[in-house]
Amino acid sequence: MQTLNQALFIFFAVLAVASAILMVTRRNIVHGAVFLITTLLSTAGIFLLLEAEFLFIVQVILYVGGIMVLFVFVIMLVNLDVSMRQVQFNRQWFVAGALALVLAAQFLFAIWAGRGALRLPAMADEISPKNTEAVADALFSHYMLPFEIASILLLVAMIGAVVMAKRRVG
Amino acid sequence: MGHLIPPSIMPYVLPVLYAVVIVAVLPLLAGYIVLMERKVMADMQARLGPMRVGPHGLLQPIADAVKLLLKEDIIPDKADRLMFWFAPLVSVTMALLAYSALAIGPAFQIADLNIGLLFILAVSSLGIYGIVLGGWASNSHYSLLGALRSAAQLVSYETAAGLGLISVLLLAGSLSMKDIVQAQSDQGVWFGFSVPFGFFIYLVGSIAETNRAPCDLPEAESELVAGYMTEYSGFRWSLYFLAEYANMIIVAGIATTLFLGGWLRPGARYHEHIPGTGIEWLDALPALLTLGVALYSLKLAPQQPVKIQKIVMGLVAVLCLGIAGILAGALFAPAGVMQGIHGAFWFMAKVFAYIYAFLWIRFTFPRYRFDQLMRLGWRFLIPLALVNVIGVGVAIVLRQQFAWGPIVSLIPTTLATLGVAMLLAKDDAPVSEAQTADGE
Amino acid sequence: MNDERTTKTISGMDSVDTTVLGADEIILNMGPQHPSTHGVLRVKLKLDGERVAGSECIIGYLHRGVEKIAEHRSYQQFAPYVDRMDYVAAVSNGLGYCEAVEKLLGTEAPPRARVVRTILTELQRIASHLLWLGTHALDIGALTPVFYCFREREEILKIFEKYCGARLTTHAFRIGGLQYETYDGFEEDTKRFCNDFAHKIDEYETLLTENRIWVGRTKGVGILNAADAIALGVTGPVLRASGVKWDLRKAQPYAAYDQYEFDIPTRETGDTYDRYVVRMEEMRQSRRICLQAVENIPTGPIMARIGKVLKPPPGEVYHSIEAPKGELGYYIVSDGTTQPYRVRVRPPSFINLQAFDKMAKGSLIADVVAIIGTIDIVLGEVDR
Amino acid sequence: MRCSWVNVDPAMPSQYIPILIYALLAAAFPAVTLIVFKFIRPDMKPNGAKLEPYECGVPPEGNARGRYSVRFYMVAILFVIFDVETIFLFPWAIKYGQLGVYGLVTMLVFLGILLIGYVWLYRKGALDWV
Repeated sequence: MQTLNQALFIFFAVLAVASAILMVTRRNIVHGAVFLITTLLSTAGIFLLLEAEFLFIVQVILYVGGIMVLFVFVIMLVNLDVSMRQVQFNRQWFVAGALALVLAAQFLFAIWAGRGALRLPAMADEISPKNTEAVADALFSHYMLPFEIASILLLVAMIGAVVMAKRRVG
Repeated sequence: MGHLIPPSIMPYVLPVLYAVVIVAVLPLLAGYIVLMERKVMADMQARLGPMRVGPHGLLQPIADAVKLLLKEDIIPDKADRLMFWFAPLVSVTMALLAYSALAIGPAFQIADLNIGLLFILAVSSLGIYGIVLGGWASNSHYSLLGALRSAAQLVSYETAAGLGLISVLLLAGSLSMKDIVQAQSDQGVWFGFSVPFGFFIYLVGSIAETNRAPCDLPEAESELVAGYMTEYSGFRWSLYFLAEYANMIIVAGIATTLFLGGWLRPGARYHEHIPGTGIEWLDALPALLTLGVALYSLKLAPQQPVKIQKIVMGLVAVLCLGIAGILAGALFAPAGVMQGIHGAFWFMAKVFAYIYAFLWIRFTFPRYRFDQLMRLGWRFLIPLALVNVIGVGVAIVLRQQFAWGPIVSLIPTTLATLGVAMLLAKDDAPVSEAQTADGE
Repeated sequence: MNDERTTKTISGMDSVDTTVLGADEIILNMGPQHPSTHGVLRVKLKLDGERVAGSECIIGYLHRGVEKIAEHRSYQQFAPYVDRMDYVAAVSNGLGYCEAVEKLLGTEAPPRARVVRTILTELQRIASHLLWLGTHALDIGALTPVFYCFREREEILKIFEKYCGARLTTHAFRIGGLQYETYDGFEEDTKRFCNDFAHKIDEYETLLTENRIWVGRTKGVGILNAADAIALGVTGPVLRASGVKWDLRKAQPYAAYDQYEFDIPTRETGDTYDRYVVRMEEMRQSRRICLQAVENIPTGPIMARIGKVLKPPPGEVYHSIEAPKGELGYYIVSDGTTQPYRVRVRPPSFINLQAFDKMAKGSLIADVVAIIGTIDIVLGEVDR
Repeated sequence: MRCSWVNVDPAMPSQYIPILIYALLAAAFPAVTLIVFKFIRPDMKPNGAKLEPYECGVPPEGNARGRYSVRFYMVAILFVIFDVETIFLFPWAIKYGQLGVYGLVTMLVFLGILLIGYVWLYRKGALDWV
């Protein structure tokens, strides 16, 4: 079983990274969106390997089933032909590349410097099989306030979205 | 046989077997639901429906399948070939994948997930990409308009239907399909009766989610020709069709599990035995019903016009007789086997009843207009669902605090929700131009 | 496909310039090959989202030059051609043509012929309205009424078949009267149909009239006010739904209509729902006329005394009747020969279609379908 | 076998293994049928007008892609918000029996805040399609 899990982890990881790269390199923005969906689904698969069932399903429902639908709608609202004809990499690509390299170096350094902290405590042998209930327990005990604040955040998002879209319509 | 399979793989053998059976049987089932639809439609419209292929059109689905498989395969010139190929596959795969958590009776389930219901909802909601990408790939006005409509409709009603389901989860306390049915068994009432508004919201939501009339706007043939499927033909088209019917069975399955007691037998408290045996009357009912169908087909067989049709009708009778035999045999089998087989029977019976309701609605009502449909979703169903959830929550607290009976506590809630529903329906009148301008 | 040159445009009062598009606008062609344009009408829609910003009806895909053909046929020979204009109301077309020629000849059909003509024409009106109801409901997504409507229409067609042998393009009447005497049992058949039909029409109304979705789809859709309707020359149920009480059967009685009692239903708003209600009521009134007429068919000859060769005196005539879809007029010029010099048809669908742009502007795509249905066009008649 | 550098033990819950197999089957069934029948069905080479997008028998005007109503975007964004809300409701719902009054109050506050937003949307006319 362990080998299978290992294999699955590698499969999802490679799929996630590969489709992420394909996502940014595709000229066709709809193809890009499809690859982004693949990335998100692979990430969901990794959540599942970590026995985070609820998180897995949240990833699928919210990111793949919700936010990506929004993305696709936006893609269909813009005129694709124009963006297809635009030059994909503009002249500042080398500046961007250099910056990306610097960033990568920083990340690597940070990981190397703090590698001791990455040793997470070993997981308990018995993980509660009722993952959703565990989330609920946490949500309604320790994280009550953030939970309520989330609703305010959603309210703000709702109002913001409508105000912006209405301006666009008007 | 047992020693051939390593013990570590043993628990997976049965689920994988079901998986194979579902993939093999589902397309056939979808075909026969189409036949059922055509026959029901014909009956309601004072005509006969398919009668030529096989006795009473019984072989029509097979003829259709062969035709569709062999039809010319057209990909329009301007289409995005990759996406055009990929999109119907997404639709079908997601529709099929949703079956993995569905419990068809206590024994037939690929996997009993803790998040079973959410898994089904999540996977079936991904089918939207098949539609949107297919419509986009076709590069036709009708297709894209249909696809966008479809996506907007699906997401709107997904929210409403999801909120409708929450009221059941409050009562059941689990997302596992098996536990939800078990909860109905324990509480002695189907949740459809405890939370009628949850059921109503889900019924409307599921009609819209499966693009059935009166909410079949994405493929409204009188406006958008065939919506997102306009450019599809032959086998690719039939894949979409398969996905649509598979989704119908899925939503019927969810509704059956959550609101209609899943595989539970109706009249669970009725225990009258057939004299002289330990068999209850209602347990004998499935076998008797199928026996009746078998005898009826046997009676019809000699009346068929052609010899081959006589034979086919006879085979149908034999098939029904076989099923009746299995159902009858199950009565004398150990309790587990008996529940498995009869559970599957009752589950399928309820699923078909639900689908029949779909068809009935389809042939009775005209089609909504898109803005009306969206208004129904956003301005009627969603607020109603929220009120319903809160109402059920209050009812449960009341029950816990004052030890009221499960039904008693839900009656005031249901009445309150009914009031809200009427209030919302009253407000559902079209908004005048002046009001819209005011809102800007 | 250079149909811009070969087809005519009859957009409404202000036609759309489809070459200039706003940022969110697209052009969508509905038709000529579309499930709900009732034939080969092509509607070019300028859409803002799903809203119709402008529309243009492009016709001519079924043009057969009927009016031109008339110039090379004798008066009798041309009669079957008119059946093929509004092919779902062939009897009415024939009535209009025969009466126009009779007027040109200065003769009149005998009373018996006139009553039989009235009965058949009213039956035809019911049949035409039934076809309209079925297809209109189908366009709006109600799948079932169409079969019920066809079931009843079948009864009418059976009466036609028994009477003259044809069901659709009947050529039932002749110039000067009737060729065939009514068959035995004609009265009984008509009475039986009319009696049954009373319940059937209630049946359709249960399915539609108070249905929330139906009302939602039709009320307030495609409004045409009385002033616009008159300005555009709209006639028939479409006009009456806008509140104008104008019916040629009352205004300038022809055939035997002056002998019977019937009402002209009108409505106020002039939306799709009103047109539906008006037509439903018209079917009831037609039934009423049929019942009155069939009770008392006068005896006597069925053919006026006109020669075998028709040579109307030089001159011109315009005669119009209230066809199921509106005013059907024939303008015939005779030069004294056996063939008309010129025949001009005023087809109701063609004129009514002009109001389409007015009705459709600002509505949604789905409404376009309802509006095309509610005008009740037959492309055979629009294009001729 | 453990991942060497992070002390995490990947272990997919065992119920998902049949689902994985089923997913492969479900994806393979249409794909395989599609490919197999490509060879079985009579080989026809559609050409000409058959390959045009359908626009009722006339050549379509303009590209079909792009330029659609911004209201679709509104629906999608509202959907995302309500979807998040629904997802929060799921764990609440299944735990509700144990939470009792506390759970009800928590959720009333949560839903109350959102209902304010909903009422605002309702009155603003943002929920109307046109």
